[in-house]
Amino acid sequence: MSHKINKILIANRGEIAVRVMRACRDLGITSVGVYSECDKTAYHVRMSDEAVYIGNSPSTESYLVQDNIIRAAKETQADAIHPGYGFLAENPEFAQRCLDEGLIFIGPSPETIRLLGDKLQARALALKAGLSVIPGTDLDGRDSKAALQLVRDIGFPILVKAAAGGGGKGMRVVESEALFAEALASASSEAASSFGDGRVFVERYLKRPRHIEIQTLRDQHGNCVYLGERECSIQRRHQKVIEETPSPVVSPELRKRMGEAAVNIVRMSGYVGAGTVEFLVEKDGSFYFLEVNTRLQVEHPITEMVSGLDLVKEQISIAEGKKLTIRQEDVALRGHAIECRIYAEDPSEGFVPSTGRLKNYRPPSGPGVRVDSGVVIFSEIPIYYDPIIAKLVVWGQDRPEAISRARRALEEFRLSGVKTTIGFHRVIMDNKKFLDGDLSTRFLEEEFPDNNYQLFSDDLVERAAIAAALDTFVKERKITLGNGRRSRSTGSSWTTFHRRNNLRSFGGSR
Amino acid sequence: MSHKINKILIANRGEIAVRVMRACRDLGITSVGVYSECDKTAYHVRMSDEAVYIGNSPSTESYLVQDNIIRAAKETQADAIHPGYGFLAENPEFAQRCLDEGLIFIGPSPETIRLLGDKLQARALALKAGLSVIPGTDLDGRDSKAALQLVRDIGFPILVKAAAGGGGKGMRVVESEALFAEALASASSEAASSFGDGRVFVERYLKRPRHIEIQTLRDQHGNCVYLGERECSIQRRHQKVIEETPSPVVSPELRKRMGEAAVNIVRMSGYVGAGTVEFLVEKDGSFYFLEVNTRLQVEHPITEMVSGLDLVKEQISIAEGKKLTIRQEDVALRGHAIECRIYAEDPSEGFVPSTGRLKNYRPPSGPGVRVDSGVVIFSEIPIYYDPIIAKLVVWGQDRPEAISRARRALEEFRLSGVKTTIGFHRVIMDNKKFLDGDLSTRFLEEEFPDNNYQLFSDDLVERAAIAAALDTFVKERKITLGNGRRSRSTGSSWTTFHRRNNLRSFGGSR
Amino acid sequence: MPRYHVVVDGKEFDVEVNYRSGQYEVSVNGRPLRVQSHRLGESRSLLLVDNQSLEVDVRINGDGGKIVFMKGMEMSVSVEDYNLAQLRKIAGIHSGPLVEATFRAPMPGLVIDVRVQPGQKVKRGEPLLVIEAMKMENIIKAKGDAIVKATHVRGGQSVEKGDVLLEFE
Amino acid sequence: MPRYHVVVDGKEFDVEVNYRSGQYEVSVNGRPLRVQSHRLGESRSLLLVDNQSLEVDVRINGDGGKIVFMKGMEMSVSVEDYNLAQLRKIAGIHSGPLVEATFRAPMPGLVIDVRVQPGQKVKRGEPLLVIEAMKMENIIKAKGDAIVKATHVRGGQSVEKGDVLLEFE
Repeated sequence: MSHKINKILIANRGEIAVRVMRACRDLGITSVGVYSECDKTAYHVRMSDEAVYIGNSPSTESYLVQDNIIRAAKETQADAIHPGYGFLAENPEFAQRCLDEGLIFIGPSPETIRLLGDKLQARALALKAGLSVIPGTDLDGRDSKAALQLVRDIGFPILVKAAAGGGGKGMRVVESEALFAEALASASSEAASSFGDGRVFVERYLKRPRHIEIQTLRDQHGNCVYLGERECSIQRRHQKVIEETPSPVVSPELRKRMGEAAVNIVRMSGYVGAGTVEFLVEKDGSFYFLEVNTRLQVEHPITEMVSGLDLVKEQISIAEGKKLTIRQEDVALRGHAIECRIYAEDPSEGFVPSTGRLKNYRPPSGPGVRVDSGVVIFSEIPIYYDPIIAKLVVWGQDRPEAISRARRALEEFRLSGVKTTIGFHRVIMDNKKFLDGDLSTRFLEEEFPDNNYQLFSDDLVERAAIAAALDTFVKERKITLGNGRRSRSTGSSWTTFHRRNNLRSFGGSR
Repeated sequence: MSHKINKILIANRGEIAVRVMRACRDLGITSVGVYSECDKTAYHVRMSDEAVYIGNSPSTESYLVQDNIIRAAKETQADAIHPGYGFLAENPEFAQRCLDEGLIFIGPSPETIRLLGDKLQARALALKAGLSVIPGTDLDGRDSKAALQLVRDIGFPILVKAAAGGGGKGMRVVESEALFAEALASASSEAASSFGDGRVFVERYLKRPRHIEIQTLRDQHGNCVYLGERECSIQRRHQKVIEETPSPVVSPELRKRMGEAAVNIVRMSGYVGAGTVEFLVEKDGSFYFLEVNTRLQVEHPITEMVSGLDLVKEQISIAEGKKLTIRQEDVALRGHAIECRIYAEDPSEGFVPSTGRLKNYRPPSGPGVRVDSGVVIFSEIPIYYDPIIAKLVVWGQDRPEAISRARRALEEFRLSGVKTTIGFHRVIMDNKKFLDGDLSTRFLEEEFPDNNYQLFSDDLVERAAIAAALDTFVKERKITLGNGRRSRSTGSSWTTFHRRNNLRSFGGSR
Repeated sequence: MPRYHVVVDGKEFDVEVNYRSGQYEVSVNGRPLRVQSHRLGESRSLLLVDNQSLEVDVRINGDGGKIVFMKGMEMSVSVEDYNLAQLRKIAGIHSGPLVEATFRAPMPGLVIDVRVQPGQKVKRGEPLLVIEAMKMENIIKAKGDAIVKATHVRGGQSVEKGDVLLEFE
Repeated sequence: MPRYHVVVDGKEFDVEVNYRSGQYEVSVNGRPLRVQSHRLGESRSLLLVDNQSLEVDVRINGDGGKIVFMKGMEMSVSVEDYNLAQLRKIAGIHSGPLVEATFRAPMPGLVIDVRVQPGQKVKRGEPLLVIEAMKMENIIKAKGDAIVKATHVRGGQSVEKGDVLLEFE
């Protein structure tokens, strides 16, 4: 059954709201943005066709308030809701609420979200679908002694994980028995406060695995394809920092095996829409099911760059009940794509969030460069939400070309006012292990222990000294500088050129 | 013989200088920009690694002064010069000068430039290479009577063209005998003043041809490929406005025939580098050789979007003496790309140039969108040079997707301070003939006689009225508006929503 | 309540504006609209009209009117007091931009050719002058039928934007 | 000629600056450089050092120093009079940013946990506090060895950027 969507409310903010609005524009669908108090003039509000206020700045009073979102959809007569990622994206109650209100929820069914959102159930399903899982166990209802015994059987180090949720919340690596009890308690309490569900389970902790995920699409008619993998091993605090596709280690044969495994679990869960099946992959190519993310991923653009597909348009088309127009044999992946997540964080201070106003903001452009921004010049970065401000996505014919373009684009960024991870990405693009494609989820802690990295070249440091000294000089002397338009007072290089010898001698006596 | 290039001086300005600098960055090559007086703080200067002043604002005192360019290259120890397009790009003396000074000129040899730059010689060569040319003749040295007789044999309407140069200069369409003498004189004088060569020739004027060109690459070792076509029929005053690839009418078979014809003439002229062979194509698929452009074309990015190649990198690689890494059978063209040239011109005033300062400038982004800009926010658009300020390049899986993305991107542009062709492009993207792919070089004059087109929807016109009235109101009342950061005075939509009925009645009495 | 006569793109609007307890009350041709306007810096603002979002940049035009930039395009807008405009209409005085008796240079450039002479009748669309600017020859055509009164430039002369080139009777 | 002691990223520079007939004369650690600086608006400028082009944005830092933005990155820079800096060095007074005896909130947020107590010795890298901001728990670690003198916050408390959280002896 096919139902044309005419207006979509995007229950999100920032770059992903803007991203979804662009797909709406391409499809001739009216987009409705929602905004909290501090987002009144946010970029996603400016980009939306219509915008509705939904409450105070804290997300618990706005973007997470189902009533307000539903009311905004009703007021604007939207016929569908796109949840983006985060906020209500993987909330089965919200998905159900949309259905009850006669709204199309752009994502899988509440049942599927619930099933796959519970890591224990998802794990059981994966086993049924013939996938390998990491040795581990549920700890529900066990006393601490029984739990410890189960954990001993698995062997340390182990990983404690929240049964609900994701994104590193409620996750702890435990190296030895002595630390187990405390880690269990803190993971459980963090899980309870974050997801309202304190259940945790434990798994063997793989030492240096890669995090590789498969993008899938499945329509309401049961047609399903996989669109290659994304290597997301570069993480800190279980948050992805850089993603790329193809993975430097996935052969066509491994891609096929992982893709088919992903399609299996997606089919068995009754999944409809765009989904991502995450795996941990070991050196020998063995891969273990991790979880299914029942939403659009932050890093979806790299798959778009190599596949030529627009994943948000595919999501909408599937939600309309249309059949996939692509079959597995049509999937053609070209070149190499890399995403660098630009966070408003201070890498030199352990990535603490950096808030403030963007006094300058000019993203890079040119061949092979796409920037999905959630901000524009003069945007305020509020404290209330995820600190991602933009995603730099580059494409190249091959990995070296993609990396060289990432370098170029990172240096081309002009941004003042908040600290960001741009310089940090620039350092990674020169890291030998990264260049060799020698990655694991421990890459960052191994390569940059204590956040120790050289951000600035000697040349750049000297330039900063000159710029700051000139600034002081000008302010002290109140010299009016030409703005390049009218001033002819700063002279030409030709004259400077001929004056060079004089200059040499003026400072040469020291 | 291979010679690694380490530093390239870009003898150009604006978007093409920026474009070449980006390729240099990707290759790890140092770029040297040059700038005139009014370009001191131009974007291309900011993007260059090094920058050298080369003279006063008029291009005849800066970008066209060979001595200054060569001197800048020597001063900065550049080993190659990239001429971009326009200025010295197709000047054989300059190419020769570079060689004499031991600099690599990134482009074909002076002999090739000279040969192909002379339309009469190029025409003769095309005939020798087995290409069809439009019936026509040289008028050199004939008296007006003899010339008129030759023209009668061809049949009116005829086209008078300068033997040298291009870009519509010295070109006249003559509908009847009575107008011939005057057109001949004015074309010849314009050609003389523009190119220092008053020779003209005449051709049969094709009524509604398409302008379709083939991109070629040929290395120093004789390897040559063609990279599909570009349809450039949408022109005004013989200047391209919108280009796309593939052409809506070129079949794989026609592409192969045109491509092979292009390769033939490129080979016979001894061409080295990236070149473009232009054809006029009639409804029945017959195609006539027009000319070879011995430089990078403005519209090269659309070929990059579908081929995945970086044409500037290919140019540099060829100039280094490297062999092409791609063979004809490897050329895979994917999807559809469209370029809209954004000129600083007023379409409602017959496209007169619009100069001034960009008070706001925020180019679009997102999936399938690339913008090659020559400007940034606060840039000054000087009077002295080509009015192109940016090129919007969009890609889609097919033509409809590319067009929908062009629409979206055009509406996403934020630009204040000068008039541009953005709105004009937006109109074309809704034109029925354009949507049908029913194009010819007369498209614009047939579809928009007297520059008559509806730029603004009724809704948008009403919004402008409201915005202007509010602006007047605020200035008169000196109301301080919140900037969205601190102000809580503008209320929320929820309160507004509940006040709706009151509002309805307040104005309902009129 | 302030009321304005607004002309955009040849279309006339009767716009009433009020500002009460932090909220605009706007009615256009008698139709009330919910309007919010948030400043984005300098002359730019985000306009929400019945929830519909639009970024606008309102600047002063050279002719005393305003220029509104939206969606990459610009519109010339004139705003005047509604009652004054009504009075003017009754008095038969032309409202909106006047048809200029003087023709000014639309851009700086070099006059290549002057195609008309004083006393000459010209029709709409007939070429008046050729000006070279930004490397292009621009043929300036008559915007309506008129009689040339005087020419103030000749071929080869440089002109600045706004210089008087021709006068019409 | 004005002479400055500049510290960037732990590196010290002796920078002399003069402005003569529209031209900067700059020497860095005695090495003369050809420098041009063109304003790009507000605090941004285009710097040409021996032809090398760089866009910089120099702003005031909270600590009284400057912050220089270049190539998408930022550097903290302190600039002081060269002679003053020399005198201070002779007098043995620490130049450059002081190691703070008070630890201030690096961002606004919610204090989740305070991991230290007054009198406690902490080593570099040891966790001091956990602050939640932007949906992330951030563990604030000691930047060096120190003894905690006082704690001014406790778990559950909201803090603004710059609030004093801890004092060291």
